[in-house]
Amino acid sequence: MQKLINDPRAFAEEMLEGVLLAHGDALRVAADPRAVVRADAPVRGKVAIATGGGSGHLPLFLGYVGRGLADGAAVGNVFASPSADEMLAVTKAVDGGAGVLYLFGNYGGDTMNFGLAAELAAGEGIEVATLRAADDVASAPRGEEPRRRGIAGIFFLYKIAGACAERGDSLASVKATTERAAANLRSIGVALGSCTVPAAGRPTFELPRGKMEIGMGIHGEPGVRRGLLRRADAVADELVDALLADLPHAAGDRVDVLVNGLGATPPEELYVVYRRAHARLRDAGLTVRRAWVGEYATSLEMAGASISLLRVDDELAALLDAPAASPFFTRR
Amino acid sequence: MQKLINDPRAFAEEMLEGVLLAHGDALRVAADPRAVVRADAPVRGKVAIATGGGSGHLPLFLGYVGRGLADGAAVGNVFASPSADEMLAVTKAVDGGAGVLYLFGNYGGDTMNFGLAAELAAGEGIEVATLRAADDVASAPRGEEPRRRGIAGIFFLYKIAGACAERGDSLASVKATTERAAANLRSIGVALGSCTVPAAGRPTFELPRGKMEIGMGIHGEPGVRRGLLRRADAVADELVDALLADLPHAAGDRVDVLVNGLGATPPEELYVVYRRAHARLRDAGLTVRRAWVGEYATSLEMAGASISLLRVDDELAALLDAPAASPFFTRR
Amino acid sequence: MSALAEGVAAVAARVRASADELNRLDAVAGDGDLGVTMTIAASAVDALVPSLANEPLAAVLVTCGGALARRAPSTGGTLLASALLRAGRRAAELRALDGAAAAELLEAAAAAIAERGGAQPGSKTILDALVPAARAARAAAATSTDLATVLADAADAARHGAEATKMMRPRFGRAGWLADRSTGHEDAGARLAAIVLAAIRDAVATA
Amino acid sequence: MSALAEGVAAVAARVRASADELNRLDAVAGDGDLGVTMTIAASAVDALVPSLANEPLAAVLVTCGGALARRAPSTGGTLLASALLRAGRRAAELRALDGAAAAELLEAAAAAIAERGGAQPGSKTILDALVPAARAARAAAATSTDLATVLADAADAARHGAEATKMMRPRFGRAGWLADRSTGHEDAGARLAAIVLAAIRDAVATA
Ligand SMILES: Nc1ncnc2c1ncn2[C@@H]1O[C@H](COP(=O)(O)OP(=O)(O)O)[C@@H](O)[C@H]1O
Ligand SMILES: Nc1ncnc2c1ncn2[C@@H]1O[C@H](COP(=O)(O)OP(=O)(O)O)[C@@H](O)[C@H]1O
Ligand SMILES: [Mg+2]
Ligand SMILES: [Mg+2]
Ligand SMILES: [Mg+2]
Ligand SMILES: [Mg+2]
Repeated sequence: MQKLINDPRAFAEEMLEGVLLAHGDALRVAADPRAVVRADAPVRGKVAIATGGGSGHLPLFLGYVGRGLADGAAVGNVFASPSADEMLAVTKAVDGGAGVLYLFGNYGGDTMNFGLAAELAAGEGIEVATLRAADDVASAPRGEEPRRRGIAGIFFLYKIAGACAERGDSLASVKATTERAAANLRSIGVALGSCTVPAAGRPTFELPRGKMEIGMGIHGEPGVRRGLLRRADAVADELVDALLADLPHAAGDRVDVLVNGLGATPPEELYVVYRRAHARLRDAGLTVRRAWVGEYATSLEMAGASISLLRVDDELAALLDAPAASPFFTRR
Repeated sequence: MQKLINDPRAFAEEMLEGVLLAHGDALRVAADPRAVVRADAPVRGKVAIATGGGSGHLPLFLGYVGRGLADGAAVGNVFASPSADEMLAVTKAVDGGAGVLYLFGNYGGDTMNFGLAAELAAGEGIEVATLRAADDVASAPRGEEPRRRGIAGIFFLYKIAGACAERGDSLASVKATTERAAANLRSIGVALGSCTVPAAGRPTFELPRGKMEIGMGIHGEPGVRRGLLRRADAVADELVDALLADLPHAAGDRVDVLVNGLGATPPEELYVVYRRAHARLRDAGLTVRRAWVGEYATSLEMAGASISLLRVDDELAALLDAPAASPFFTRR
Repeated sequence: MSALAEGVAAVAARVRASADELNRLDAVAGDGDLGVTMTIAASAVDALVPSLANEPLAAVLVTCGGALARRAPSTGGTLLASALLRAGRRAAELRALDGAAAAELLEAAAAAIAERGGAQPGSKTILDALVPAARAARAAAATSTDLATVLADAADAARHGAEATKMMRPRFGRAGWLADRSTGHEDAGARLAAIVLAAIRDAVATA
Repeated sequence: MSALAEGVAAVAARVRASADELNRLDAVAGDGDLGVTMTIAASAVDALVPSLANEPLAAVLVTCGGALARRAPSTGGTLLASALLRAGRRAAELRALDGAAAAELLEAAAAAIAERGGAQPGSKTILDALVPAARAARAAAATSTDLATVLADAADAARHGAEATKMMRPRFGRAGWLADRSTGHEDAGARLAAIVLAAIRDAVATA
């Protein structure tokens, strides 16, 4: 493994230690070492956003803990859910009396453990609402949307939920607004190369040179089509077309676009992809309101990219543009 | 090549088109399509910072064009200097009447072309001062510092020069302060995997699995030691020790630390490295004032990392903490 | 150490030894980490073994389930934790640890996983080993009270059930999708169940 | 098309055909892109060929130098541009295009690169082909005025000079550093100079 690591079993632990050493002014651990919260948590009277998931996706999840974003994150091992106990520790540390929104990706372990944590939190008198990102159109067909996985589009949901909470919305209202965004959000990815879970020691999948896989999941789950690696323009067209086929839209609609790198793909390539996606959307009669390009949700050193589309209205636009600051993401 | 590209020869062009489509609110091209400047350039009365270099290093160089950073960048092909004409176009577009500081990495093509551009600019009555980043201690021994290459540490110089200019310092003063920072700046990198220049079509170098190369340059230039890939802690120690052997320092000094990813190495690993670097510096009697961890200067999809140390005083600290905003880097 | 605690350690060792195989199978349609997670689970359980020395089965199952829930909270780990916790609660109600008891516990485990995960047999999950195992145990218990005999049948059924998952389409697949690529490969969770049941059978046989 | 313009096109074609070799050599101690840059340079020069049809050598050299400076501004490209621009200025002062003139132009080219790049022969650069070539041309011109004869000697010397770089330590090397890894490999820029001079020799010989 060409990795800068020590004991693979201590990878998540040591990563977390590094993050806390580097960003101790912004982040702290709560009762549990895997429960990371804003240094100033709880913010009294504000709805708190709690999240979490497996490691290996930075800046997801812990990188979105900050002002105008999430209040805390439970940190699992690589590609593995954190425990309900860890989630509960986050919940208790971030609750400012106005309730907690659980916002996370739709995966089995996370769903079960956040479910359990919600029950435990309710037992301690904390009001919890839950919203799962399920933006990956490749992970289940239309009509089976609840089975879809969450991928990079969850960034938009953090941004929106965090901004709602920051301006003082109630728990029900934060959830409703974020749900409206989720209903208008679609993502799809393409993988060009594999990644290795440190403790497993071998690549999760093999993708021969010259091949790509459309729709592959962020842990290497099988996608919808494997084929010859095509030109960036053709790939961008295929991804954008898959999103537009799924997302109800009309000419004149405005969208925010996220072109996300999975890890090894350089920013330069993401911009080559964005260039075409922009043109394709314009040809479809849509206006790109704002473009977000970079690494927002990675899969270790996987090569590839995903595109997310969020159809926005004036309120969502304002929430997306609201200031936010974490050690990994700043918007002023 | 597992790359999301179209015609390899058009890579830099298309990347740039994508950047301008995505960030047209912040960036624009000046007279030359390879001359990218702040949308609001020139800023009257402010010293301008001009930079530039080859493509393939995003966010370097063009990603540091923004408020509190550089005012413009000339964009070359992958790993190739832009031309003096392109640099001159940047110079003319950013000059706000208070002079222009050329700040770039110490490489042959860049040095020659910025030198020519400076002569051309002088001919047009624009005052130009020049400062080259030469922070890579692995690229030449002590005593031959002027031959050293510039690598990720240049980020600190943009931050400092940009903040000086923003607060209204004169050209001579911006240069002097930035030079003070450069004198207290050292970097060194380690490569774990190669990269492929798109138009060349084959990896620049081969690094067998299980091997690493200490001190490799950001284009694959030979380093100081190739050997077995060791644990992250041992690698961090070797890098930090090389920096401390070169950077004059005393117990109690404060440093800013940058752990930079070269491309394919995940942020998680950078934090594992930071964790140890932090401890090593503390053991050497130094205090980390602020840690910067992420991709600040990449080499396409090269795997590996670099560490930069900047010894700071109160003024440099304030300049580092000043607000800055580009499409690629924001600090509030 | 009690025979029970020894058995727990033996099962943990068997799981740990299968880590590579579990990673490989999980990589086919999942993320390739079931062996990693189960190694962590095995270590967590190992650490508890000394404290289990004089505990009854119910307490052992609940303790192990809790360890999994806390230390191995992946999808598979969480489901297994639920199974152990439910079986532990059921064990507390049983008078004897005979063949019928084994059937009871396996049924409780399978029910817990089905409830928690919302899946049915046939969708290429751990249930495809566990449900046949419970059924075989119930059938065997009708003719024999011997724990070892019943466990042998259950372990056999689990192994066959796991093998049968080779030809199943995975839980998240649909016609034409690449999920079909898992055809010919066992489900990792089903394989894990087969490994665990074989280890329990062997531990009981040698106890 | 004039013989001169045809010669320019022939040199460009030869450079383009060597792109892979130049990339490979540049990768040993540099960044592996000299062939990429020179392909761009060759295309830029090609595009100018029609406009060069009736131009004298001085103008051709200056035009090509300008094209390199604008379109191929890498280290090697910029140095080559300087060489062409300086040689072009010198050419404007020459009366005849004979053997002595070739020596003059090569000396001007080498001087421009040495000034611009600050290197000396012996540090594994393009100078290690160009300086011997200029020297050989000067020697040949002492006994022959024939351009083809002088260029043949110059091209030979460039090739030998390039080969001799195999055993040199590179410009940024120092004892014990990995830069030594380039031992046994020609410098890419020196090879380029040898290729260009051989192409010029052949173009003149067939004109
Ligand atoms: N809904 C479900 N019901 C039953 N078993 C499931 C379900 N989802 C997953 N599994 C089982 O879990 C196994 C994967 O476990 P694990 O690797 O821990 O999951 P992950 O890495 O996705 O968190 C699968 O092989 C399958 O047997
Ligand atoms: N200072 C110098 N003096 C003379 N030649 C040089 C010098 N530096 C580099 N070269 C030549 O340039 C060649 C590399 O050119 P090129 O690939 O264009 O450079 P880069 O990619 O570093 O910009 C080297 O092989 C060498 O011959
Ligand atoms: Mg997992
Ligand atoms: Mg280059
Ligand atoms: Mg798994
Ligand atoms: Mg080169």
